[in-house]
Amino acid sequence: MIDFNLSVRQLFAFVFFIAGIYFLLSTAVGLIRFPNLYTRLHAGSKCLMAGGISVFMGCILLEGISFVSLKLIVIMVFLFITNPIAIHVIASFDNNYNLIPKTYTKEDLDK
Amino acid sequence: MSRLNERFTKLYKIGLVITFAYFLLVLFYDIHNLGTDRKRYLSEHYISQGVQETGATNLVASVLYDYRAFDTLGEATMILTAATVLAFLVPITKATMFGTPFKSIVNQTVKLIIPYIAVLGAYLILFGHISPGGGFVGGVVLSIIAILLTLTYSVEFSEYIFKPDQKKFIEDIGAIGFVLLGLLGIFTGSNFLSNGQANFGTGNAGEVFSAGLMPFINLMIGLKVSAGLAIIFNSLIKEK
Amino acid sequence: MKKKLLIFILTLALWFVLAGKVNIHVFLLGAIICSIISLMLADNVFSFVQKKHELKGFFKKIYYIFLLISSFIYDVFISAIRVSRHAFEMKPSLSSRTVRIKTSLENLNSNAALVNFITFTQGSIAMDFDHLNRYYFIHWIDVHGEDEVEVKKALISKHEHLIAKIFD
Amino acid sequence: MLYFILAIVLCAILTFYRVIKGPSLPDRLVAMNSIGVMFLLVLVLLSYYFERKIFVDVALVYGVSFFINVLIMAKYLKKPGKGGVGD
Repeated sequence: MIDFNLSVRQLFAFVFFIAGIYFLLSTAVGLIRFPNLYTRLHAGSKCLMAGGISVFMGCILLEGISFVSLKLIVIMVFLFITNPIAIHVIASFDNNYNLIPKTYTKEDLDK
Repeated sequence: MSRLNERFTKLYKIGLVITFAYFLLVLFYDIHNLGTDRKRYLSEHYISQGVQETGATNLVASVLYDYRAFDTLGEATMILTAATVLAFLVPITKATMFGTPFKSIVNQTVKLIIPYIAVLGAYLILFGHISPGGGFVGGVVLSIIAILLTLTYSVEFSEYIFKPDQKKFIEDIGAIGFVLLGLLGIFTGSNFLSNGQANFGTGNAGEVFSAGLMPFINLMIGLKVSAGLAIIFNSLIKEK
Repeated sequence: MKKKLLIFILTLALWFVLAGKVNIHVFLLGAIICSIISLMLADNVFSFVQKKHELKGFFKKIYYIFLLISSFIYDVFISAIRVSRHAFEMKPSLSSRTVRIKTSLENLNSNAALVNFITFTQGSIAMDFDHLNRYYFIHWIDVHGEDEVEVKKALISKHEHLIAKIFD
Repeated sequence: MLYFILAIVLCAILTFYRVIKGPSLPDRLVAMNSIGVMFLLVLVLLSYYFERKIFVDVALVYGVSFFINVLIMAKYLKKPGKGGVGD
């Protein structure tokens, strides 16, 4: 019974790991192929965090309920809080100092 | 004549490199075949007997704070010297920071993560003998609080919360306390900074209060490194 | 006082998680350190809890926080799948635009929380924030028609109501 | 477990192309940020590979110090003398 339970848990954990590696690969490909800075920021924030969440979820499934999985949850929450701030700092710097010519028109601003 | 001179200097450099390489090769060969008797290596003794003699499960901590503690005293004094010299060399008391100012969103987030960093630094310092980490790493993490306040708000706000005199005082406590803890070994009749030999009650390996003087030495080094790095960063970032 | 007590409980829980064992020595050491931290940092630095909040309302908010986190993780995965589909196309068909949106949130904490939501929800990044007029500058990655604009504005306002129930 | 670690390292090497080529400084900063988070995941997976769960503490410290790194680099992107950005 215990052996069966462990193997099912390992199977789900490996599914999570493979999903995480798909998201991380899409991050790398998106950073190379996207044409603009802001679209690269999209690839660098969302796909990266989705990959991170799925890798952490796989680790927690392998570990079970213990103090180590609580520590992993602490790291995950810390990444949740800090990564959008880092992306926002880069984006707001770029918006203020006009590094790349802005692409929006007057119609978009009035909405 | 000049062409011959150039060729001679080039040959001279190549010869220097070759002789140095040969010297290193001989030295490496000798070190590698130092002796077939494996008992002569000191690391064997540290690995096999270190946990029983010192009571710390982190072997790096047992080498740093017990066997080679006198070395660590010199390393820690280096930070004190660097902070003092920088405080003398940079006499500007009121200066502006260049660089882009952050929005208020960053300030609100920094407020949220400051207690987390404080608890993490305290854990790294006090659990230095039974987990990876120790005084140096914990001190760096504690000094990040002052660095974050300097970055997001300003130099003035950071020096309003942690006063420069208080930081100096904490660093002096760390420096003097380290030496006083080392003198305790002499009073019990053994060497300076000896921990495991002097029978300070090593306790059960793996508990919080074990390994004799090692948690206190960790605490002193953590206070010293955190205050010293905060002073160094604050005095280097002021510019005019 | 209420602020200090709440920070003391939160940091003590974090201390037990980091220490990895529950013991009388660990509890005594953690109580000393967490009291020092809450005494030093509560007034000057950490102003997360307002004084007008009741203790009874705090337990009611846990339900909303759970709702918020679950919707957060769901949104991250949905938006990551959409962006990764763009990355593996033969020709990336992106039609990005920048929009200005006015918010009704007044607290600074709730504004900072909304930035996390905008950055992780469906294809949008918070570029900038205007203090005086309370405008967000938002960049969207794929908006093809006028109908999608209204749908996405409704999505952002849904998150805004959830945040307003917790912080304000 | 080793193959997952190698796959994440391969993703980090692919991302390093943007650090070298990137036309402006913020491009490089975004690529560097994503490389840092990928290596944090590698550190967590290595503690499972060596079966020593206590190495998760290293990932904790690395996450804190990495966030400070990105903030300092983003603060000093602008050169003090000029109005624009030096590449």
